[in-house]
Order: sequence, then structure tokens, then C-alpha cells
Amino acid sequence: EKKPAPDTAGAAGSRFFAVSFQTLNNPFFVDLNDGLKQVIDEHGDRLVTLDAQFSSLKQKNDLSDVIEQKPAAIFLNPVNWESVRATLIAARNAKIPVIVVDAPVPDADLVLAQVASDNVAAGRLAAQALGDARPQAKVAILQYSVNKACVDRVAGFTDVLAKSFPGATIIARQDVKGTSEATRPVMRDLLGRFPDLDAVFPINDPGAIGCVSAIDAAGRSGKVLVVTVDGSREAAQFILNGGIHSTSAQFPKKIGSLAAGAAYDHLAGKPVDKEIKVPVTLVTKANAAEFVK
Amino acid sequence: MNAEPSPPVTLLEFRDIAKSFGGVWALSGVSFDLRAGEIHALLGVNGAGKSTLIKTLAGIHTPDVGEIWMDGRCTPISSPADAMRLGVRVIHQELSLAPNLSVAENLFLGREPVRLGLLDRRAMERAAASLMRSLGFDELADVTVRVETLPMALRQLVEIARALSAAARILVLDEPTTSLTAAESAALFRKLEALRAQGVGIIYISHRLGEISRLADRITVLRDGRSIGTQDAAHLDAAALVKWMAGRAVAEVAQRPAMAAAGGVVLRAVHLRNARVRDVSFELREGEVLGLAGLVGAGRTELARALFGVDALEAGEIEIGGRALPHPSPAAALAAGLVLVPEDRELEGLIMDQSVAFNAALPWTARWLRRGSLDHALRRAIVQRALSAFAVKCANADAAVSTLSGGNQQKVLVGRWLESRPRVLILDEPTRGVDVGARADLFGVVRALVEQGMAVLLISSDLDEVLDFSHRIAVYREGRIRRTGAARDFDQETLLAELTATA
Amino acid sequence: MKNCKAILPLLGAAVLLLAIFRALAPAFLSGSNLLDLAQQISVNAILAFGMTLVILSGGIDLSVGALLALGGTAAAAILPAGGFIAALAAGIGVGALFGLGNGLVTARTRIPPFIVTLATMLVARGCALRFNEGRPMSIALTQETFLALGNSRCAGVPLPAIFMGALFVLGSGLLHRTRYGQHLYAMGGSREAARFTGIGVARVEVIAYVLCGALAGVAGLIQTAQLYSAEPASGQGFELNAIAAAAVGGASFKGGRGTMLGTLLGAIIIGILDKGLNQAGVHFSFQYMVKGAVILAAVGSDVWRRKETR
Amino acid sequence: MKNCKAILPLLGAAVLLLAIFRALAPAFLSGSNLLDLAQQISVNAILAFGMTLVILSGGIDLSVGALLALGGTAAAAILPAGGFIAALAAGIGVGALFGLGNGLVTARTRIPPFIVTLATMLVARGCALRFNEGRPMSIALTQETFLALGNSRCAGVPLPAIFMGALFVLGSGLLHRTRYGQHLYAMGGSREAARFTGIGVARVEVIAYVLCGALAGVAGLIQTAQLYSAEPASGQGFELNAIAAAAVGGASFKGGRGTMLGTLLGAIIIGILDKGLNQAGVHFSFQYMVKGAVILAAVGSDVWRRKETR
Ligand SMILES: Nc1ncnc2c1ncn2[C@@H]1O[C@H](COP(=O)(O)OP(=O)(O)OP(=O)(O)O)[C@@H](O)[C@H]1O
Ligand SMILES: Nc1ncnc2c1ncn2[C@@H]1O[C@H](COP(=O)(O)OP(=O)(O)OP(=O)(O)O)[C@@H](O)[C@H]1O
Ligand SMILES: [Mg+2]
Ligand SMILES: [Mg+2]
Repeated sequence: EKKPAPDTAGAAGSRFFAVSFQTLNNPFFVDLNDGLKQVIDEHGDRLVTLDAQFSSLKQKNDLSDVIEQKPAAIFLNPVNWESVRATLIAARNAKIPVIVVDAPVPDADLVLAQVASDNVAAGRLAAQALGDARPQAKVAILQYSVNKACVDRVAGFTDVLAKSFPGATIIARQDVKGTSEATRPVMRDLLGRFPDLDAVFPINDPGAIGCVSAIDAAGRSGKVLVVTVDGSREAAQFILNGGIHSTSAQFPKKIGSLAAGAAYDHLAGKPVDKEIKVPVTLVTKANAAEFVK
Repeated sequence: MNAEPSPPVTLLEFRDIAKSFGGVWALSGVSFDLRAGEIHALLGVNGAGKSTLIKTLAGIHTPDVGEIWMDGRCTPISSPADAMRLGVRVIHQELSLAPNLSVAENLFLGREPVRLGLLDRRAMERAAASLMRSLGFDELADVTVRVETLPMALRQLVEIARALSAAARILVLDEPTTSLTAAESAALFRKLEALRAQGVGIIYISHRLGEISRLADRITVLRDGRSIGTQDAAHLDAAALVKWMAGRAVAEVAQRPAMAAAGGVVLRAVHLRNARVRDVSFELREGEVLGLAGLVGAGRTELARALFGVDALEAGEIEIGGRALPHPSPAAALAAGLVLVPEDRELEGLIMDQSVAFNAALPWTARWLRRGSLDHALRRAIVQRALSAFAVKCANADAAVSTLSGGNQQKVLVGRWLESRPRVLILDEPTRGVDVGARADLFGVVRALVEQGMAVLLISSDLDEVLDFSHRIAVYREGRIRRTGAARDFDQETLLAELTATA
Repeated sequence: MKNCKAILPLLGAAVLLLAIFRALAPAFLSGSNLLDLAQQISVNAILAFGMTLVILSGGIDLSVGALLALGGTAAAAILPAGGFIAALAAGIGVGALFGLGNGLVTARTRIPPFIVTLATMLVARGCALRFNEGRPMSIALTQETFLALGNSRCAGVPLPAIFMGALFVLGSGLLHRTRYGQHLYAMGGSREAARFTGIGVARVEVIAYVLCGALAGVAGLIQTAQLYSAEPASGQGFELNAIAAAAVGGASFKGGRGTMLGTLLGAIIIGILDKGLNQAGVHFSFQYMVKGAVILAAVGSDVWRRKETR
Repeated sequence: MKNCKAILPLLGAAVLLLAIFRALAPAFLSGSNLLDLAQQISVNAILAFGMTLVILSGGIDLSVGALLALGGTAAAAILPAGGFIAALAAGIGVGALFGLGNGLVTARTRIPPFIVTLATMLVARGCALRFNEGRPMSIALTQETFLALGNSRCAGVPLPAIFMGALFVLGSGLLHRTRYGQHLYAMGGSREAARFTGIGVARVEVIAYVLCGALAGVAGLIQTAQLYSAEPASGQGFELNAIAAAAVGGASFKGGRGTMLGTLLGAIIIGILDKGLNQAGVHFSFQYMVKGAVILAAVGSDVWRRKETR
């Protein structure tokens, strides 16, 4: 073997990579996985995908399983950005590079690179869209504070709302896992509790769909503005049909391919940017059709 | 036609039936036949295989070897529904009622009346009530009560009523009278005699030889899973019957222990009172047997439980060996030397899934298990002593106690307490379902202990047993001791009269 | 009627909770809120009806949450090509099929139902995740008939609530007016006794699990329609909620005790609690605690009352 | 010894799985991989030891997952101010305390343990979520002693694995070499019969739940140290994994049957499965299915074997 490739790498075409997601019950991560897989397949290598099902311990155990097998690199989407430290240390000891995707980790020096959407910007875009449409909005935020990406979105969102739209007020915040199933009843009850509630920021698309369902069930279709983050096909459909006002589109496939590219750059001995931010775009009725196809 | 009686019609024939459970042969060659219009008694000591045989007829077990013939044809019976269709009705030894359903629902279980596809509850209850009336079971006039609220005796009547409710060609009764009063038993016997007259074939199993001599036309004896012969009942007297069945001569009456010269009081109950016990006071002396005579349902079991500390007392005091028990509990009672052998051995007595050895050694853990060190030899010795006290019949001490026959289970239950002689032994129905031989063994061992100074409180529904074995008798009715007197001052009739007297 | 007396305390508890939440959140008793309550309860109640059958038989079914997810995803997968009827059949059929598996294994072997249905839960979850790589599958907005299952109203009453009502009536009829119901109670009360009277206990048991699985499929259809998408990972922990509803409603794990009416009230009590705590703005951490306490108190009072009347 | 014969099939199953995964993933039997396996198993095994005690008593404990989370968060909350010992005491103590509650309610009332511990699960989860608004609480890197609980090695063996081994030895001793163990088996076999031999069944039962809760606290400490943070929402579904380990190991839900050795082997089998399926690169949806099938097969063969020898 030539010099630059770290000793864990193996020859091209026989390498394998592993990725662990906090959940695969979200099109975002499935698309991100597709982005990774596409690049890795092109090189003739193999990708093992692991689903942590929102359990940090499972994620740790899953990754220690693959670390034993010495993959060329690990892609990691942490359940909890603090709890992966032991995994990162184990990977460093085994000289396996780790690339964090979508959500950041605090120990930046333990990882090769972090590839993520600009989540703060995504939150900002959502707040801007909401404020433009309804400056006096009474807003509910459905946050998910275990996850750093979600925390960043909310930070960007509240920041813009406070600075640019002083007429808008946040009247409720609830912590809820970002699935339709979990979000729907919570939203339904917020609607019952606050008759004047007229806007909501669920932190992702599945949550937004749960909100739409709850709003329809409460007979308040069209009266409550939903702004969210992700840019999935499903959400775009709802934008066209009026259920959702906007979503800040991320490009998960792009995140995946950039992350895989960074890994191959590193294996080829090239330097890699420590932080790679993938920009986000606002999707509204105007451009939703492009996102449906 | 001449006057000669027509040849008997054979309804049913067992041909060389064998059945094994995990390599152990419960039945290994049983043959006999049942005729229409006879009561055929099936006898044998505990574990002889009577119930197992009956279960092959009821479609619960399928025999490994052998055939069942009915009406001259080989008739395999592979499910209870088959048996039902063939007109076989069985009253099993263990009650088989759904406790959560009403009497009426139990009577019609599996053949509920329907109208337009829907359950016809009213028709069911009407039919059940009229059945109870026709059988004369007046205590069961209300057929809508749930079975679990009924005392044992009434449950047994429900079971009997169910078997009699549909026309049967063959009726099997496996120890049906264990919980019945004399009057109820007599009513049952009259009904059986009527059915016999109608040509029904009846197989009757019981350890009470008095019942056998009253009812049976023919008798078949099982021993170790084999049928060892069939004889006409008329040819046998009681002693011969016992000898044939048990394989040895056995005294039918329990011989009373010799009473040592006035021992001290070991158990004193003073004004005991709780929900079912209403002001009971008595004394029991060393080397004395006090028989607690009462009808089923009189609440004797509740008194025993209160004495042993299983049920709480509302008032009163228990003294053992002169020392009052401040907080009655089984542990305190055992520490003071009071042992209760409960009446329901499957529920309260033994841990059925555990081995014989586990059960025998359990009360004595403090001896063979000390601070984390295990004395295997001592444990083995304790188990050995418990089993040899009564010659328990079991393959080995590691077999689950549930695989033993009822009589042998009872022996384990009593035997394990003899490791250290109790000061007071309370026996609650110690011979329920126990064969004559085992009964004699049991009373023999207890007699020896009594003669060494142990005191016994004997509860039994078998009045003969109480009369023959006790020194004194307490007449117990509705939670109170009505009278206490020397056993020789009572006889069957006077005792029964006192027990049934209304307050 | 005896039955009616048995459920009075439950009715009392429901009314008490309503009164409390009325005080905390004034709009609580509004008509629209109550209709919404009925709709929210429906999924859990339908699961709990099936669970009641299984619990009556003396068993338990941990797989209903996974079967709900599988039923929903199967229907969503069939819907575009196969259409409405095929999707319904797929959703309910797959639930019934796994239920059949649960029933056969439970009836034929002595493996405890807890383990049988735990295994089924894992297998069904795996199957659900086969669809679409585990990502949620959205229902096209053009599938109006299907979406109506979860979102339409009939005379102002949400359709899921109507299904719940209809299934309640059918379930009660099954339990109290058919021989099957009698046999189910009997085998739950004493399997041996039922067997000895010639009842085909295996058949009775299998049917209970099949119905439970099929009802999980129905619940999956409703939830999928409500959420405009089927989530392969959904339904986790739903089995515990369904079991809680049945237990609060007086069903006993020993088998042979329980009614559909009790279970419905159990589901209603749990639903009132969830909704009321949300609307009263109770912190989510306290919501867990209150729910735990209420479940314990409800089952406790039932147990205690039963002991009293013995 | 009889015990040894009873677990031979389990050993066989474990060896078979090892061989299969050896074939699929050549490095599977390497020393470091096996040590890693031991570490991974430890949390589930420790929960399963406690679960075995409760199952032996004839009960079940659904609250262990929530108690694990609560124990971890309590320790993490105490640690900065109170130090190592206080954190340990808090983690284990809170588990034992809730276990005491489980035990007292179960022993004193007739509420089924399934419901009692379901309620405790909710209450404990609510309590855990009180800390830090439900967000993970990180352990400062300076808390080296605490972090060592999850991450250090002693003579090359991970500390969690050593704890697991030590608790296994203690647990086995408790079951087979103390009067308490005899009494637990007796009361699990028949509560009434145990009472009639003078055993204080309530005390025996309460102790089983207390130990189970305390062990959940221990598992919570280990998990927290391993993850460098305590997660109030963690541990969901862990109870089912622990129950599965005990059941695969031959524990019977009727009570009175089961051993620590069996449970350890059960946890090992489940651990091998999880690890092996990952290392063989099996798709996660198939992992669920295989796990379900193996649990069913393991319990099924145990049940079947027992029937044979009867
Ligand atoms: N299910 C079973 N498994 C194993 N052994 C059994 C089973 N049923 C019965 N046996 C054994 O078969 C033998 C016959 O038992 P059975 O119950 O038929 O005796 P029995 O004559 O009815 O005795 P009893 O008078 O005590 O009722 C006994 O040794 C018993 O231990
Ligand atoms: N679980 C119960 N619920 C209600 N009543 C009961 C229950 N168990 C027993 N009883 C009542 O208590 C009374 C005494 O019961 P039991 O039949 O055990 O009396 P006993 O005098 O011990 O009779 P024996 O020992 O001859 O069976 C009965 O009249 C019965 O109705
Ligand atoms: Mg018998
Ligand atoms: Mg009695």
C-alpha cells in the first residue's frame, strides 16, 4: 500500500464504511444514507447502515461492533451529542476517522469533520417566512431538545422572531420527538388550549405533517400557519395544497455525498475541512413544485 | 320368552389399556367391562391409576396401548367432545368448573342454548333452575350466582348436576362425595340407583368402602396400573375387600392412642374471634387428641387457620406451652411448636412444581443452610427421614411432587413435619382422598407421636374417624364450640343430631 | 344488572376527571373538544378491545403496537396500485395473519404468550421496516376515500369515533350474546374445566388472537389515514396503553374477567387524562407521574372493591 | 448436577450462534471482540439478574428501564456537588426506593405486578424528566472515578463486565446458598404453601423488588458512565430485553423456576445475536426478525425439553 492511506483503510473496492443514524424513521436520514451509499457504491466499496432507534446505548454498542471490524471510516449522526464521546475515543484509538453528519458534537477535535445543514439558518428562514406572512402571530414551538440540530433550529428561529418581528409572541413550547405520531396529539391539545394560536414551528417535516393532521381535525384548516424545516417531498405536497406554509429545505443527499467525499479525500491523504456547512433554501408555494417530483 | 333374565348388555370394554407419562407407566394393562344397568366400582390404593384410566375414557388422555370398545366396536376417543358425543359423562376428581361463571352457565358449558344464533340466556337459566329442583338441590335454587362464591360442597353438587343434566349412557364418578354431607351423599346414591334402573352404566370410584358396599354390583381392583380382577360385590365382605385392594390386611378403624396420665396444657385458646370464628375457647393437653366435629362449611378450617396465625384475629389470645403468642403468625406458631397440615394440599400444602426433596426440606432450611454454606448430607438425611416415616412411594426424591398420587402427596405433607416432633399438630381433613392403607399408616404414625406426648387437633368430615381416634370431641357449629365431651359419650347418631341441630 | 354496578366506580372516576379538567381548562367540556376526545381515544380503544379478548383468554398480546405499524405500512404500500379495498384488506389481513401465528403458537405449545407475542412484535416490526427502508410512507392527497377513514365526520362525529362505537357494539355482542363469548370466559376462568366440557379451547384461543391482530390492523389503517402517512416505526409502547385501558376497565390478567364496556371506559379515562393534562398545561414530566398514579389508583380501587364484595 | 444439565441446550445455542457468526464475520471470536461483547451485555445482564428475582417470585417488573434512566440522572445531578460516593448512593438508592414501592404495593394489595410496575415506570420516567427539563446531563470529564465505572479496564477486562460477573456470583449465591433463595423459590412455586411453612412471603417479595430496583440503579450508573451523560429519556424498552434474557434462560412467568446462570446465558445469547447481526452487516429490518425468531426458538425448545422430561 501507498503511504497516505491510514492503516485501517484496506484497498479501494474492498473497504467498508459504517453509518449510524439516531433513527431511520425519517426520510431525511434515509436520503442522507442514499447520498452516502451512492458515492461509496461508485468506489465499489460497502456501507453498513445502523439504526440506533433513539437509544444512545444502542448506538454506542452498534458502533463498538463495527469498530471491532476496522471500517475505513465511520459516519455518525448522534442520538445525543454528548453521549458519543466514548465511541469517538474508541474510534480514535483504533485510528478510524469519524465524520459527523447532520448534528454536531462538542468534541470537535475527536472527529475528522462535521457535515451539516446550517440549522441555525434553517430556523432563521422559517421565522422570516412566518413573520412575513403573519407579523402578529401567536406561535407555538414544538422542540426536540435532546438533538443539537433541532436546538440550533429553534435558536435561529427565536432569534429572528425576537429581533425582526416584535409583534409576534411565542405562547407555548413543548418538547416532542419529531414524528407525526408523537406530534399530532400534542398539537391537537395546544389548539384546544389556545383558541388564538395561529402559527406553529414544528422542528421537522414529519412533525409538521402531524400538525396539519391535528389542525384539520380541529376544524382550523388554513387558520394556523405551519413553518418547518427539512424539505421532504411529502412536505412539498402539503405546501402546494396549502397545509404547510414553508419548509426550509435541507439537502440530505448532498450532506451524504459531501461526507462520503470528505472520507475519500482523507483516505487519499488530502486535507479535509473541519466544518462543512450545507446551505438551506426556503420552500414555499412558489417553488414547491420542484421539490415534489 | 322364558323367565331367565336376558344376558347383560356390555356397554364398554377396556382392553389392555396402557399409558405412560415421561417413561413412567401409570397404566400398564387394564381390562374390564361395564354393563348397562350396573354400578361398577373401581378400587385401588392411591396412585393405582384409577383417575388416569377415567381420563382415557373422557378423551383427556389417549392410551399408548390398548383399545376402548363400545357397543362391540373399537371406539377411539380422542377428545372430550368425542366422549360427550358417545354419551359418556364424567365427574372428575378435581373439580372442573369455571369459577368465574354462574351455576347455570357452568351447567350448560359447551352446549349453550342459542336462538337465532344468539345465546338464549333466559332459556338457559330456566332450564338450570328446573334441573336443580328436579334433583332436589335446594341450596342451588339461585342459578345465577358465580361458582367461585360457593363453598366446596355446593361446587361438587354443581359438578354432579352437570353430569346428570344430559342423558348419559355411561356415567363415571371419581370420588364424588369427598365434600358432601351424609344427607347429600344419600340423595346422590338414590339418584344413582334410579339411573341404574334405567339402564345407565355407572363407574364409581371411592376410598369410602361403606359407599362401595352400599352401591356396587361388581368391583374391579387396580394395582400398580394393572387390573387384578373383577368380582361380584355380593361375594365380598369389608375385610376381604380391603385385603384384596391393598394387598394386605388393614384395620378399618383408626385405633385411639393410649392416653398418658394427665399431661399439662399445651394449647390454650381464649375467646378467639374473627370474621368466621365466633368466640372459641378450649384447651388441649399433652398426649391428647381433640376431635373437632362439624359439618362441611361449619368453619373448622377457619378456626385452624386462626390458631396457626394465617388469618388475623380480632380478639382473643393463643397460648402455646404456657406462653402467649403476642403476634400470631405461621412463623411464630411454628417456632412455638404448633404445626398445621392444611386441607388443600395442592394450594396450601405443597409446592407442586418443586421436587419432593425441596418440599420435604423446606421447613428446615435453618438447619442445613447456614450463612451461605450448604450441608448436603444433612439435607439428604432430613428428606430421607420424612419419606421413610410413611414409606412414600416415589421414583426418586428429585421428582416433582405433582407427579405423586394424592395419597403419597399427603404423606409427604405430614411426614416433613416429623423431623422435629411438634408439640401440637392440627390435622385438617388429613385423609381426604387417601386410601385405606395410607390412612392406617397415617394414624399409626400419629398415634405413636401422641403417645410420646404430642397433642393433636383433628378435623375430619369422616365422623367415624373423629369418634374412633379422639379422646375428646368438640361439637363445632357456626363458628362456635357448642359442647365438649369425652369421645366415648358420643356415637354416630347423637353426634350427627347435635351437628345438624339449628341454633 | 350486575354488569352496570361493576362499572359505576369507573363512570365516577371519568366524571371526576372531567370535572377537574373543566376547572383547570374551561373549554374542556365544549362539544368540539369532547368529539375530539372521542377521536383521539379511538386508536387506543380499538387496540384495547382486541387486547380484552386476549386477556379474557388468560393471555397477553405485546405485538399490537408493531402490528398497527405493519398494518398501516402494508395498506400504504398497496394503496397506490391496488386501491382502497385492497389496502383495507391488506392492513387488516396482515394483522389477522400475525394474530393467527400468535394464537397457533400459544395454543399448541406451552410458550407463554408474553414471549410469543414479544417475538411477534419483533418480527412484525422488522417486516414493517422492510417497506420503503423504514421511512414514513405518505398517502397521496388524492386518496380521498382512504384519508376519510381518519379525518371525515359523519353528522359531526369523527369517523374513527364511529368505528370505535361500532366495534364496541360488535365486541360486546360477541362476548355476551354468543357461545364463543361464553367459551372465552370459561377458558379464561379455567382452561382445564373448559377442555373437560368438550370446548375446543385451542380454537377459542386462536380466534381471540386473530381478532386482536385484525383490530390492530384496523387501528393501523385509522392512524395512517389520520397522519396522512404510515410510519414503520410507529406504535411503540401502544401495547402498554391498550393493556392499561383493559386493566383499568377491570380485566384481570388471570383471565375470565373483563368486559368491553369496562375497557371502553378505561380507554376513555386514559384519554381524558392525556388530553386534560395537555390542555391544563401540566409539565410533561408531571403528566407521566399523574398518569401512573391514576392507573394504579383505578386498578387498585377495582381490586379493593372486588375483595370487599367477596 | 441437575442444574448443569438444564443449561446445556442454552450453552449449545450460544456456541452455535458463535460458530455461525464466526463464519459470517471472521474476526468475531477475537479476544477483543469477545471482551467488547461482555461489556455490551453487562447493562442488560444486570437488569436481567434483578428481573430474575422478581420473576422467580411470580411477578414482573416493567419499571426497570425507567429506573435505569432515573438512577443515572439522579447520580449525574448529585455528582458535581456531592461527589462519587454520594452519586453512587443516589443512583442505587433511588432504584431501591422505587423497588420498595413496587414490592410493598404488590405484596400488600392484589394489584397485579404488571400494573404496579407499569405505574412505577410512568412515575419514575416523570421524575427522571424533572431533571434538566428532560435534556441529557453530561458528566464532567474531571469526574474520572465515576467515568471509570463504565470505561476502565482491569487486567484488560472492561469494568462493566467485571461488575456483571461479580453480581452474577452474588446473585447465584443468594439463590442457591441462602435461606432467602429457598424461600423465594418456594413462594414463587406457591405463595400459599410458602405461607403455611412459616415463610414471611411479603418480606421475601418486597426484597426481590428492592434488589431489582437497586440493580436497575447500578445499570443506570454504568450506562451513564459509558455514555458520559445521563439521559432522562433512555432505557425505553430495556425491560423487555431483560425479560427476554430471563425467559430465554429458562425462567418461568409462573414463578419458582429460573436461575442466574440461565439468565446470564440468555443475556449472552441475545448479546451475541445483536453483535453478530451488526457485524455480519445484516439489514436492520432483518435484525428484528431474526431476534424475534431466536427468542421464540430458545424459549420454545426449553419448554419442549421440560415437557419431555416430565
Ligand atoms: N400428568 C401426569 N404426569 C405424570 N404422572 C402422572 C400424571 N397423571 C398421573 N400420573 C401418575 O400416574 C399414576 C396414577 O395416578 P392416578 O391419579 O390415576 O391415581 P389414582 O388411582 O386416581 O389415585 P388417587 O386415589 O390418589 O386419586 C400415579 O403414580 C401418578 O403419579
Ligand atoms: N372464598 C370464600 N368466599 C366466601 N365464603 C367462603 C369462602 N371460602 C369459604 N367460605 C365459607 O366459609 C365457610 C367455611 O368453609 P369450609 O367449607 O372450608 O368449612 P369447614 O368447616 O372447614 O368445612 P370442611 O373443612 O369440612 O370443608 C363455608 O360456609 C363457606 O361458605
Ligand atoms: Mg384419582
Ligand atoms: Mg375445611
